[in-house]
Amino acid sequence: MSRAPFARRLLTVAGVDRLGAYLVLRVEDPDGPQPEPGQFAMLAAEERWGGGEGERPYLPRAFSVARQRGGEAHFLLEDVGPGSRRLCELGTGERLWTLGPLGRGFTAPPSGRRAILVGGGVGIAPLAILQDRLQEEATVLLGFRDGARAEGAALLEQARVATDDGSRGHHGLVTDLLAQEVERDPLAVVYACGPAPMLEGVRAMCAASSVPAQLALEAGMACGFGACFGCVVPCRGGGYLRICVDGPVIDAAELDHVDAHAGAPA
Amino acid sequence: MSRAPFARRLLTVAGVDRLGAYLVLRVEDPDGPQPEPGQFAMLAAEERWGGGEGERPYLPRAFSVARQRGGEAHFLLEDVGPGSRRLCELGTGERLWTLGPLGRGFTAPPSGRRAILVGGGVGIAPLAILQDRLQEEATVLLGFRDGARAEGAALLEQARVATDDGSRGHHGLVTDLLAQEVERDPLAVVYACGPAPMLEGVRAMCAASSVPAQLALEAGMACGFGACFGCVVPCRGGGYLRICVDGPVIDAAELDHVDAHAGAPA
Amino acid sequence: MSVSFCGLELAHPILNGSGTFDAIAANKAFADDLRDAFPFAAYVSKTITLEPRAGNPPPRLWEAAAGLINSIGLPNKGLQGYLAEDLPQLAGLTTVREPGAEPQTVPLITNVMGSTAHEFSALVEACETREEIAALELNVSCPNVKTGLDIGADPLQLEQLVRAVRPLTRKPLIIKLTPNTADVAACAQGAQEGGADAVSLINTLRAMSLTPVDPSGPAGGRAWLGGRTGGLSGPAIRAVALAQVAAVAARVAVPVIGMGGVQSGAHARELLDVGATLVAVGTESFRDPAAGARIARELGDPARGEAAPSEESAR
Amino acid sequence: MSVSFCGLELAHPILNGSGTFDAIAANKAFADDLRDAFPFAAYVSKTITLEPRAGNPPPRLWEAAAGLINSIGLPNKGLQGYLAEDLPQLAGLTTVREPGAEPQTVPLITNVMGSTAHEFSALVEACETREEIAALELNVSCPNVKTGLDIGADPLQLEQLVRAVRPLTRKPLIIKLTPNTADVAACAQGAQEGGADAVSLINTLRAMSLTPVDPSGPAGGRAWLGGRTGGLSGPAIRAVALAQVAAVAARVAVPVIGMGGVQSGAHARELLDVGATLVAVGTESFRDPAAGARIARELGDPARGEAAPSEESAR
Ligand SMILES: Cc1cc2nc3c(=O)[nH]c(=O)nc-3n(C[C@H](O)[C@H](O)[C@H](O)COP(=O)(O)OP(=O)(O)OC[C@H]3O[C@@H](n4cnc5c(N)ncnc54)[C@H](O)[C@@H]3O)c2cc1C
Ligand SMILES: Cc1cc2nc3c(=O)[nH]c(=O)nc-3n(C[C@H](O)[C@H](O)[C@H](O)COP(=O)(O)OP(=O)(O)OC[C@H]3O[C@@H](n4cnc5c(N)ncnc54)[C@H](O)[C@@H]3O)c2cc1C
Ligand SMILES: Cc1cc2nc3c(=O)[nH]c(=O)nc-3n(C[C@H](O)[C@H](O)[C@H](O)COP(=O)(O)O)c2cc1C
Ligand SMILES: Cc1cc2nc3c(=O)[nH]c(=O)nc-3n(C[C@H](O)[C@H](O)[C@H](O)COP(=O)(O)O)c2cc1C
Ligand code: FES
Ligand code: FES
Repeated sequence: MSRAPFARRLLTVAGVDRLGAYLVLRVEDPDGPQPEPGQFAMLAAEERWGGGEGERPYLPRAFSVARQRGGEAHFLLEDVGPGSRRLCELGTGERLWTLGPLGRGFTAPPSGRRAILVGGGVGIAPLAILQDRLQEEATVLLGFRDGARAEGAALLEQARVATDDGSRGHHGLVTDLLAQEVERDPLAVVYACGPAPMLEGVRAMCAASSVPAQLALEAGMACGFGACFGCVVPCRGGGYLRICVDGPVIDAAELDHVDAHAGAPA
Repeated sequence: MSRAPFARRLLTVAGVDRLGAYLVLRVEDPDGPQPEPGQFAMLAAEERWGGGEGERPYLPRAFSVARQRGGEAHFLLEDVGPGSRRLCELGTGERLWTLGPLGRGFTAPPSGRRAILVGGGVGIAPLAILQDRLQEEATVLLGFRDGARAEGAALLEQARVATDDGSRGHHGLVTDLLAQEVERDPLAVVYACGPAPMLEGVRAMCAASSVPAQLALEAGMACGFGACFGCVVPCRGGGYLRICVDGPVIDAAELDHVDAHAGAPA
Repeated sequence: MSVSFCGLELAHPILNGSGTFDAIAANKAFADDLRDAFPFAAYVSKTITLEPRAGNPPPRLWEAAAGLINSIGLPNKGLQGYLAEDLPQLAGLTTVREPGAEPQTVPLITNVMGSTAHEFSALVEACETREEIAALELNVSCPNVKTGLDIGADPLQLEQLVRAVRPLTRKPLIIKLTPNTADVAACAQGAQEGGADAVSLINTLRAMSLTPVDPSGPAGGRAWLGGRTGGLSGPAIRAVALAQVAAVAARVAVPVIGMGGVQSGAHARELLDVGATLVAVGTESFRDPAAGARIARELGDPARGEAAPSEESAR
Repeated sequence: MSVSFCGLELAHPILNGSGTFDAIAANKAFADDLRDAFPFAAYVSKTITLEPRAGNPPPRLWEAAAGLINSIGLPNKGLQGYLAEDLPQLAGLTTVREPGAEPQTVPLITNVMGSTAHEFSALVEACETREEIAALELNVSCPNVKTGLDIGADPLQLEQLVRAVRPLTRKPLIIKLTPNTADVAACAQGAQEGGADAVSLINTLRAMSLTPVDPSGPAGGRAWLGGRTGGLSGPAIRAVALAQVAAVAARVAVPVIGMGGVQSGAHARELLDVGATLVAVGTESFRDPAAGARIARELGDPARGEAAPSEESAR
């Protein structure tokens, strides 16, 4: 596990690329620690963080590292509220506070076993860096709400796409695609990130077929480093896990179900 | 007295001119009511009002109308805190909320009597529009902390200047200049706006010489229209006056002294 | 959108918080449209005391994070001045019910405060004689002269106070609770037992600020406000208000006027959702004098949830 | 900058608020520099209860205007788990006294909560046996099992509680007062009478939030937090904290730990100016994990008012 320096760092935006309904925020980070796939950072714009309607955002926001290369860290953003909106407004040369990399990432599959990457919406972000780092070729299945979002699939290579509205690829759920793959290769290992209903679908399907699955969960966070105990999900056998230090990647076997609040923005 | 429409209006910045240490904010206002000299408006930037260090500014800020002509309202700004700073950052085309004109302005001198305008620092603002409107030529005496601020004297015509540091005009207080004028013309009427110690000096001098004086006071305001009872100064005979509705222009005879909080930023 | 409250028919559920809108001053400050398009469906006076009060020495205001601290000190003309001078000027304000429809007269609610039950009684008796007054609000956030604590902070004391003044008026009696207490719902219950027709909350939270520390200026560490401490209002207290209003509405049967940090129709909706019947707007009127009307409009806009508060609300 | 508190010598006056910095988790999350450059001069544990607690169901957090509402529900391993597993890991944290100077060991303060005096006694007795623990903090914001009110909201009850546990330990006993009370200074006095060595305040203000109203989504009006209500912290409560700390420091002789919304050295300075001896940082650590060290630095910077609190402070 890569560990963060014990300090926020003020990094500079290297550029912003549009990717359909999403933005890729590229941040100059030549000296930062190498994140592992699945790790995340807490981000806050240097200026205008706070204020505005309802006086938010106030706390930093969690974002998966989508990619780290060429001295840049990439984040995939969707505007879903005041914090993500402010980050979407950042321009080249502006700065943001970054704390990370944080959390526990994905564990590589045992050699010889195929990785199936299942992503939904903005939840595809950590699968991109995972694909970059996997030694062997993985199967990539991505689901989106509509065509504009489906353009986000370009973040990964050779992705098969499903859309809710049928505007691209399979008309239906990405779990339909997963069902076929799991049936074809019961020795696969599944890596998933996306909205809670999708993750719950993946979990249930994998549990039924005894396929191991690693789920990258999300939850409202205040701190990102285990301090507030706010980001919990219920775990098998009672009690809770903190997404930020016990996750965000959790072995599906540790969960009875995926909490309705524990997914990426739908 | 000009009265404000019962609604904030979203006006557009026509331009910003630097005037030494100050800025003149010009706002497009072709249809607004004509303010009287001494009236003010409550201003707040449309965006980024709130947030930042200490989550301020939150409430609108009071600014004297410095001039109204050619379909524009002018305000003289000095950056003294989060609210004035945000207004100083406004660029052409950006918008601000404006409530006004508010308060009671100056009363013109009886005809044949000379007006002496005494201003200190950013407090010279309401004297500019007063000079514009006076029928007869007035004597203008302005005091500033230093040379950069003394450039603000260009807002008025034919001003005699005093500076604390002697960098321009009389080396000393503007009240030194006033003393000469009052002695020369005991029938003059004095109009003053500036820091509290200056106003108190003017008040005491005029009281001693039985020269009528109208003082434009300032105080922290929350509302600007009499709602909060926050902007008070103690008045002669006990009790308090609300600067925003009983003033900002107060007849010096109504005061025993000028409250230390009732002046313009020094 | 019209709503009935203690027998009064209001054009919409938004009124002003006591002490946050001086309709007489506003009528002077603004052009003539105010009188016929009053932003509130009912008008609550500033707190009136038996004797005139000048209020606290300045400074009286401090801007806090997402809020305002005030230390106004209840300046008012005293009961006689209010009844003789202000009340006649306030009668006849009208508010707009629906765009296009007849304007509706704004009921006047008089807010009073005494420092003993005896003083409260004198205030209530005098108001009872005036038909311009539609309802009375008792501000019980005043410090008890004996204990120094707010009279309204103790459920039993509050019940006794309300019981003492209840027989003196047939007008609706609203108790404005203090939020600076361990159990506001118990206080509300006390008020109800004593015979209150409604309760209103929250008043400001006790707060303080110091003179800004400026290395080159006077030393810090001194109270900024002339009254030393003050009350916090505005967005900063909204989540506290929501919790207190929910707790009170769950405990009492009488209607509740909710307030505290409301800036929008969505905020008002939340107070209604947890059980308030009316919502008061205070500090937001300082930023936007027409906030009351705007919020009433936002509340009526179906896109923002026109539906009546659901049964399975958060209570 | 070093300061003594109840016989402990601290490198600077900044410590953490209970439950806002999990040093064990932080040691895992961050690279190795944390252990030897700990941001606080003393470390306060999360609240420990007799039995293990899982805490409240999610969601547990809500971002309010200039603040945070939490409904964590005191998850902890229980007394035995804490003493056996956590305490040994916490011993040996060190903080930086002056740039260049020797690092100094960080005293550990254990925060405990019971729901009866009996439970508090059991907790205190067990802690007394462990020398890693430098001081005890009693969290008395818990609801009384009989009345439902906070045990700490009533001065008399609080005095009795402290009197009962006082003989059980020779370690400094800090009482963390509840802010949800009518008269926090009276509660502080009660704690002092009972034998407390210090008091700390403020804890979070009772607050609530509802699920966002989304016309196309599920109806509003339901409590957002899994625990229904929560506690408000952060800048929004700073002015309330300042008033309560000032009131308490003016009333008691024992040292006061002030907290609530502190984000900077200037904010800490204000709490010291009204009479606090130490200042705790809570929510700000979530925005900046090294906030404690930064604030201590800002406090020591002469340009920002290094001078000792003046005699004629706001008290
Ligand atoms: C480990 C991790 C990785 C993530 N990676 C990504 C990523 O790569 N890309 C990405 O776009 N997003 C990612 N997210 C999600 C992202 O953190 C959130 O979308 C973001 O925090 C939303 O903040 P906001 O201010 O934009 O929206 P908010 O207004 O905070 O709303 C987002 C959601 O939070 C809830 N909410 C609404 N109001 C509040 C409130 N006042 N307080 C608390 N909750 C509220 C609602 O459920 C709402 O739908 C990740 C989250 C986690 C935990
Ligand atoms: C009628 C009137 C007319 C005015 N005309 C002009 C004008 O033409 N040009 C001009 O530049 N200014 C004018 N002012 C002054 C202007 O309104 C103030 O300088 C402005 O409000 C300052 O806001 P700020 O946020 O910039 O500074 P603030 O931070 O609000 O500080 C300004 C002063 O307020 C006090 N203060 C500091 N912090 C706080 C706080 N948190 N809460 C309350 N008070 C605090 C201090 O005394 C400080 O020096 C006028 C004021 C009035 C009342
Ligand atoms: C400047 C000011 C003056 C107030 N005066 C009174 C008053 O006289 N009587 C009273 O009962 N409440 C008074 N209040 C409290 C408000 O009516 C209201 O309860 C409180 O401000 C919370 O609402 P808000 O956050 O919308 O302002 C006052 C509040 C402010 C800000
Ligand atoms: C997430 C969170 C958890 C907390 N847990 C505890 C706790 O376990 N015990 C306790 O006494 N106080 C707890 N507190 C209260 C803090 O210690 C502190 O009193 C309060 O947050 C005010 O300080 P702040 O505004 O700096 O956060 C908690 C606060 C937060 C925000
Ligand atoms: S976000 Fe604070 S513990 Fe996970
Ligand atoms: S600023 Fe509110 S009464 Fe004057």
